[in-house]
Amino acid sequence: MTNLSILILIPLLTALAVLMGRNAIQIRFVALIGSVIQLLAGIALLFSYLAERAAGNTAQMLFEYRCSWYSALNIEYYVGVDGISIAMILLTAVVVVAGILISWNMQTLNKEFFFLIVLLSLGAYGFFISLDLFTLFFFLELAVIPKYLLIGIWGSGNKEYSAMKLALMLMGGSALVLVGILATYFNTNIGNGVHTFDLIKISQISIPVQTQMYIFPLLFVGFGVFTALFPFHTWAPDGHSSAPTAASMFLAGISMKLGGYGCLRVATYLMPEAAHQYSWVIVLLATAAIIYGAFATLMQKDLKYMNAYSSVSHCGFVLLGIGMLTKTAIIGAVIQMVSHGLMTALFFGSIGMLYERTHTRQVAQLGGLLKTLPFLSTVFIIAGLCSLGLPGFSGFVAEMTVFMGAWQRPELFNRIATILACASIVVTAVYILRAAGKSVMGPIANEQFKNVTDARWTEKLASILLIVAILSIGFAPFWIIDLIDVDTQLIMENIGRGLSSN
Amino acid sequence: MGIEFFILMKSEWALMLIIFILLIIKVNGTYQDNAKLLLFTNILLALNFMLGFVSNQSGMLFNSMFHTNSLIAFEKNILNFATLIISLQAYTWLKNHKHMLEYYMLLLTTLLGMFFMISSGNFLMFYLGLELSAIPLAALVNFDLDKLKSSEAAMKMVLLSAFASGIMLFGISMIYGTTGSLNFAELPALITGSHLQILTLIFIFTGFAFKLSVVPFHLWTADVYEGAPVSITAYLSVVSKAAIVFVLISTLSPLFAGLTTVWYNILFISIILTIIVGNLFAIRQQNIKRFLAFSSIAQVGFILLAISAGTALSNTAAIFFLIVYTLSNLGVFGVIALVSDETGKENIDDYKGFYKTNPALGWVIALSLFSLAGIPPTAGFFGKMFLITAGASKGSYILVGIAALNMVVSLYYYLKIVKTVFIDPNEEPIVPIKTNMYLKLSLGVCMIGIVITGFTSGLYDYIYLLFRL
Amino acid sequence: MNEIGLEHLLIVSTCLFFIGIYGFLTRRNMITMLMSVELILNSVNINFIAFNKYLFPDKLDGVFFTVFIITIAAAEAAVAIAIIINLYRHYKSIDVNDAEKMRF
Amino acid sequence: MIDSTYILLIPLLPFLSFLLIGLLGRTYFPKQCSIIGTLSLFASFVISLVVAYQYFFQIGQVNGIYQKITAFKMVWLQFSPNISIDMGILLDPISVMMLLVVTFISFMIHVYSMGYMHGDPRISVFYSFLSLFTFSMLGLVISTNIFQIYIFWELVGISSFLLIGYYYEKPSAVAASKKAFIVTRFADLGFLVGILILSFQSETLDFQTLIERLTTDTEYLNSATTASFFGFSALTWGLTLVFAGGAGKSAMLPFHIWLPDAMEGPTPVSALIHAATMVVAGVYLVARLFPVFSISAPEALNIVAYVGAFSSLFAAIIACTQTDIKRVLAYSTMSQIGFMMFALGVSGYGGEEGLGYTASMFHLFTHAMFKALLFLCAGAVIHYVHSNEMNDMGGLRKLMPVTHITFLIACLAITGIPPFSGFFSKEEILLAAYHSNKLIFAMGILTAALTAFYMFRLYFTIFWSKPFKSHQAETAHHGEAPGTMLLPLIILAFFAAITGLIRFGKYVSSDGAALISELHVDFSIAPVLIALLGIGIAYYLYKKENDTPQKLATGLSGFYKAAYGKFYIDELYLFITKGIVFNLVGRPIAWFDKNIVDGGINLSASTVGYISETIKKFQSGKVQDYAIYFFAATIGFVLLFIYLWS
Amino acid sequence: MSASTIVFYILAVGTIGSALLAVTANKIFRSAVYLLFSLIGIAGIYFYLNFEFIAAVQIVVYVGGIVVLIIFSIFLTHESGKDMEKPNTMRVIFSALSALFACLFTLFFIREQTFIKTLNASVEPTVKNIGRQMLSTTEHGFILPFEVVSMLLLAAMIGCIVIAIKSRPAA
Repeated sequence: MTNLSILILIPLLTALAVLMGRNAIQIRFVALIGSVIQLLAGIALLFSYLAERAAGNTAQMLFEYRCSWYSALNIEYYVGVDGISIAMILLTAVVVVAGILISWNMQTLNKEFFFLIVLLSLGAYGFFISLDLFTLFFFLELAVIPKYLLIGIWGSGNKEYSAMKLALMLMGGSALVLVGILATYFNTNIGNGVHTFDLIKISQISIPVQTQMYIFPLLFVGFGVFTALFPFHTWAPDGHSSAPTAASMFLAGISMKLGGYGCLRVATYLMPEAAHQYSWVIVLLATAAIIYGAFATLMQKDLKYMNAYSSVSHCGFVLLGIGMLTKTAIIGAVIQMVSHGLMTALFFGSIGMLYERTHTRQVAQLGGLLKTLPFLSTVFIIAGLCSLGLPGFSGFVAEMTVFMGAWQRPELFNRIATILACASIVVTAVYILRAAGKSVMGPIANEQFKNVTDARWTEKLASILLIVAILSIGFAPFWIIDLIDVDTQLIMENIGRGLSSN
Repeated sequence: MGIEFFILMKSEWALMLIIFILLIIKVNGTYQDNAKLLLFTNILLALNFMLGFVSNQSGMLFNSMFHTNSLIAFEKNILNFATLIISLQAYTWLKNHKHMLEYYMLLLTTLLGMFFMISSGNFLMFYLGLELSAIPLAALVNFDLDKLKSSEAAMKMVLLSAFASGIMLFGISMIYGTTGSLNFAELPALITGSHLQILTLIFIFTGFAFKLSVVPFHLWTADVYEGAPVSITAYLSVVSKAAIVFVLISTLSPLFAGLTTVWYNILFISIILTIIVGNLFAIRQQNIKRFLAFSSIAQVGFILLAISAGTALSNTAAIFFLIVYTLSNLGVFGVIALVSDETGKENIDDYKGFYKTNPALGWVIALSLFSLAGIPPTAGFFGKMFLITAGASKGSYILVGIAALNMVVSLYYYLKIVKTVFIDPNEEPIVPIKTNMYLKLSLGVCMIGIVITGFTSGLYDYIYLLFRL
Repeated sequence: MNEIGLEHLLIVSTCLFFIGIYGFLTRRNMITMLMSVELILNSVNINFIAFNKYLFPDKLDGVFFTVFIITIAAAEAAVAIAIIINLYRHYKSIDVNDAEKMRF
Repeated sequence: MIDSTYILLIPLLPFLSFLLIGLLGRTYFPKQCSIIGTLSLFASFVISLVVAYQYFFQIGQVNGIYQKITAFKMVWLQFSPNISIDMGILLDPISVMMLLVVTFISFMIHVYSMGYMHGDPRISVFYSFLSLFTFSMLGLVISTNIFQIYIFWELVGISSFLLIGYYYEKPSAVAASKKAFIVTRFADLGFLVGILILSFQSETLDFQTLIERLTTDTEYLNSATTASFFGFSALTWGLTLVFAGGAGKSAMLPFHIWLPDAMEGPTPVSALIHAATMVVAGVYLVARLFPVFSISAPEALNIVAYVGAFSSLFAAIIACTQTDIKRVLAYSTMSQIGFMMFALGVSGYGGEEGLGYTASMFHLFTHAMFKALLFLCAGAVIHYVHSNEMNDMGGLRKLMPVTHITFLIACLAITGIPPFSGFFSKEEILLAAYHSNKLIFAMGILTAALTAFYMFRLYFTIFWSKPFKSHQAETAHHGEAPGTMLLPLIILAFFAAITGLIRFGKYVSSDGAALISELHVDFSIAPVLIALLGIGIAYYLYKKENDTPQKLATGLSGFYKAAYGKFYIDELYLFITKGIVFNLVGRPIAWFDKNIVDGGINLSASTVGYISETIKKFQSGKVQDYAIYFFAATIGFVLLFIYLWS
Repeated sequence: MSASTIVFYILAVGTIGSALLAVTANKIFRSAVYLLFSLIGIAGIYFYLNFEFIAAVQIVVYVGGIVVLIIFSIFLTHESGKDMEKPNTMRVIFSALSALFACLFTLFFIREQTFIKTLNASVEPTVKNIGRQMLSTTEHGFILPFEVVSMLLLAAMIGCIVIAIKSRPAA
């Protein structure tokens, strides 16, 4: 039996070890080793999961572990994973390793930096394995404040404003989540006036539709803020652009996924009837985010802003997939989460690495970097190509699955939404190619760019890790489908309940 | 009268003993060294705190004027603990203070008053306890004798508290008139809800509200907190408040059981006003003590949220939060006290770049503020969650929503301080400050408490157990 | 003796109470404000005595309450005056509106 | 059944060479990259030949009908129980034919590039891209699944992007590559939505199942043809959108604008991608879905026909005015692809009706040979002259004799002069059009005349006209290209000359059965004469340097200018994208985001601040004020809870 | 209307009247004197109600203690002769109206209320009874409050000394 708590324990110990580190080298290596161990643990988990499933275990959650925490309120420490969580855990692990590698040359306050990064990842891991709403919320909030500090202390530009905005908006989102969770909790009478936070138990209780109609928006919008749901996305551009490289990677790669995962695992899963009722709103907002984000990206002059807005657009696909409520679309949403996490981490990573060398992120001031920084520029282009949904990269698989799933909804409204979403891939191509064409291709814009050095080994390692992960999904999407198919089916059975009762 | 008399009143006896020991030392007038005496006093207080764990029995004395049980003993010990921490943190200030012994005598007298108040079985004892805790406190506020602000704060406090207790007394007299009893045990059955009694309820509530700094009865708070010596500010914001909350939970809420609707409505309005106004004012503060005043006002709103639900579970949440609040608030106050005593700086802007020069203290501030803001993994998160859960159990999601959104606003100003400490550059930051053993001890206790109180459910379960006894 | 009803006394006390409040709200001199507080406390005393006398003569609760209120009023007045005098040393004024250094 | 493993090698070899060269080549063996690439392609080509031989002569034919054989298939991405993206190999006449064409031309190009790109420091990158492209294109032609074709469709798009932008330091190359990708991407949007529609209607993505379900009378067909949107059935919409994708890749109107610009890429690339292989993908796509077009959605097929015919004529007109030789060739490509398109458009399904289909494929085949040859010759010329401009050339026939001859063969082939290959395929196309749609036939004839004219305008200007003067003011020297470049020219010239003699209909037809098409001599007289007329005019105008063309241009000033300016379609698009999309959509959205959405968030923050500022006066610092609020609140509470809310 | 009633009314009017004057008088010293009268009036009322002990305490503590203390402090602060600052007119009007209004509705509530008289036998508030109960620990004993108040007085004394003691000039 696999003990999931180790996934929390490893980062925790790493964090403590980081605090004890005496010099920069020690700290870095401790953080790196911890995160690599975590990645290995994640991979081991993946295999033991597949083994369990292959052995015919059809339980919804595997490797469950529960113990009472606050018994008076029936709060439990209850963890368990299914394929979706494992995908998220692996994503997190990969991005963390890459983030740490890319931050290798952090100059100031090493200890604090790596401590916060590990802490942030701890929040994400905990969130993904929690099956108790309270615990889940605990980890969700745990992942907020490190971001504030990471941006505020090591950021650039208008960092204080951005960090504050990010923290407040995310906390605003989690405030909504909190109210939603409590409302859910108090609507789950499991006998003798005892309520439960247990996600699985709640899913088996049918909360009155009327109540769901109030709770669902709270939960969905609350989590939606994390995943940059239009119009609550404005933390993302400012936050991403001010954040240090690793923090941007985490923010876009992991943090935004917390929201998507929550929308799926909590809001939609627990409130299937309401999800069906609100489907059109979600689709509307998601489509708006996709199109709007894409066009807003088109107008950006700063590379990080560009990628941030494009994240808004891409995360719209996640929400679109969830909002469409078909199995294929939801699978697509999950893949999109993983894919976007990897790809945007790579993108932010490469932007950060370029910035470190050129000291500008303005597209207009860059140019011809392919000549002097071939490796980094290639990474940049690969990230861009993944972003524009090129086959062979993960983005393509995810987007196509979402489109396919979305098209299964025959209503005209959904069709138009899907077509608009499809149309965004054209706009994506435009902005990606504009950026790539101007910044890494073309003549060398600045004499100083000639004296820069290409990637260090850590940076190469990080980039290659991410690229391999992206390609492994892009080339062989079947494994990730195998991973999440059964679990999506189980989720769909619950969501189908919502459909049949309508 | 027997041994029971001493055991039941052991906390009070212990306090009085300490007061008189100090009085004797003072009267003898032979001591030279504040430092040694401080060590002695702190040891006495620590012993007092330990005594709080010993043989807690339930019982009544003096014709039910005084009653106690394990919960009350626990509550008293929370106050003992807070007082001990405050005393430890006051070391730097008291080391060279002329009236060190008087400080302790007055402080412990007020603590004694609170004990009597918590243990009170009727309005007379309650009133006496209240005044016993209020009047010497006003004197203590004035203890920075050569500081103008200190006097002004004391004046504001003494006048307004007299005014407030006058109004409350009028209410008590009307309770007496309409029921013929002052005894808490008898009263609930006699209160029927005539208009005069509702007026009475409100008058009495205003007295509580004044002490608790519930909006709109809070206006004295900020001025007094700003003017008072840091250690007294900490005492006001932690001990004084906690005592009133305990009374509110154990006495006042049951008292007006017959007037549940009105009682809840009053709390409803108060909670909304308190949380919102507290936050709105906290945003704009420049002085860190003043800032903490408003932040504590907002926190009180959250506590009231739990109290409004009125179940054992919600009361547990309130008390649990109070403990967390005590730890967190004292964490900040410890640092502020040190900085204020060493450099005289009390403005938020003075703390710019504080982390660069005093990293450990910077983390203490950050951790404490996160706990106050309710950020995991600190205990504050759990405290806030339980408060809000308690509020939600009443089914009033308007309140819960307002509370949740105000957590966001409060996060803003807490983060602003964190930003000041960690991020803002400063040409002349506060110089590296040497901490003394007492302060280290107190801050260490607070930080450990902040980190572990939430994760281990033991404390919470214990309080809940006390409520169900 | 018996012609004087409880209500008469209550009217007196209530009037005194609100006169005291009026005084507290309007007098700009700290000492006169303190005097207003004394009026308030006295009105409460009358209440207690009256209730004790007319309604609940079986116990002396009201009387004792009054006694303790009077005592506390004395202590309070003493501390308050001490503080006011201390403040006077700083401001050279006992006008309450002058003491507004801490605000907003 | 064919053993699939070695068929898999056909696309995989270039892919492996791409990985090898791309990842390691630059660092470890920069010099050998070209050889590795070429060898892998050669192997692919040989295997293709074997496969073609096996298919056409051994196993492909069952009862006289060429079967569609799924040689390999694996599920790649399962969307739902019915719908999945499969990766596989489908063998049928057209895919086998395309395998041959692609591997052969690509091999030629690889060889040619060894000479053309010699000395380029980034040659490893070039060869890796070239291999990537070949892999993608091969994957495209052997697709079993409509989504598989889409995947490789995108991959050829990106390889095209990379190769056009190979000279990335030239802003014009970067712009052209961007333009190519974005325009085709826009068209691919149609393709994607078309796929979605088709997959929804047929509940499959597999070509064979899809065609079967949508051509035979099933419930799928019924629902697909009845569900109507703006008067057209779902199927028509779907196919039209799919065709839009094809039109984008094949540079049909209105998506043609990228093709001329794409000539910024190295010339071998233009030859391979933008003449012989990738640009015909659209034709291939329509051919692949031809039964559905033809049987179930004739409206969509009509659209194909008219778009093809019109593009063809349109491009021919523009080609007459251009002066950049590669651009002329680009427009000529577009024009010839138009031929193929409308040939499909006028074709019917099965038997004699299917002549257009066969003709189209035939033309695709011959065109690949002569157009690649044309480009390679042009490349040789450009290599020598260092300029693309016709005005810089002239009189090269002495200096580059081999190039001259091969170029001439190619010109004759494209012009349709017997017995060169173009004649046979073009004749069939015109015949098919004649039988089906006279208007299109007329346009075809006109285009054929124009083709003859501009091709020979090109020919005469380059190789005759004035004597050559180099830019570098060097004396004219013998300038024939190196052997690696000449060899492909000669081989291609050979094939351009003779491939017309293949009895193409025997192997490739709409329904798989052999189509025996006779050569209608009587019919072919007119087109040939018209072509000769075109050549004559070109001879008259351009044989010797004179000012007649100038006069003619002035005489036709308005039309000439319009044609020279490519009918200002680029400008129109520029206006739409810059003026409308950027200024009227992008900018307002960016403004909205900055001011309304973000402003809203900031406003809520500043509102809190404002309220805080406003209510600060309550905290006046005056004790009496506090008391008043205290007292007022008490009274207020009393009144509120006694009278208003009890 | 009997004589005792008249006495009561005189006392009541005197008390309220002087209280009003105490809160409105211009000169602080006069104000203190009016307060004195008012407190004496209240003591009169206690006498009138036969609570001699309370009346005595009232006179001793209030008249003899607090008022004297107040008068001392008036002298200490050198304010005795001056006219006091006039309060803000708006504040006067608002306070007066609200106090009056609150007074009226409180009286209204009092009128509305039915007070219930106990039926138990009464205890005379004699000094003996008061004294015995004050120090009794059994039922009706008030020893505990007594002790608490004593602590309070001690604390108040300490507080006053610390605060009011003239601080030595800074060394």
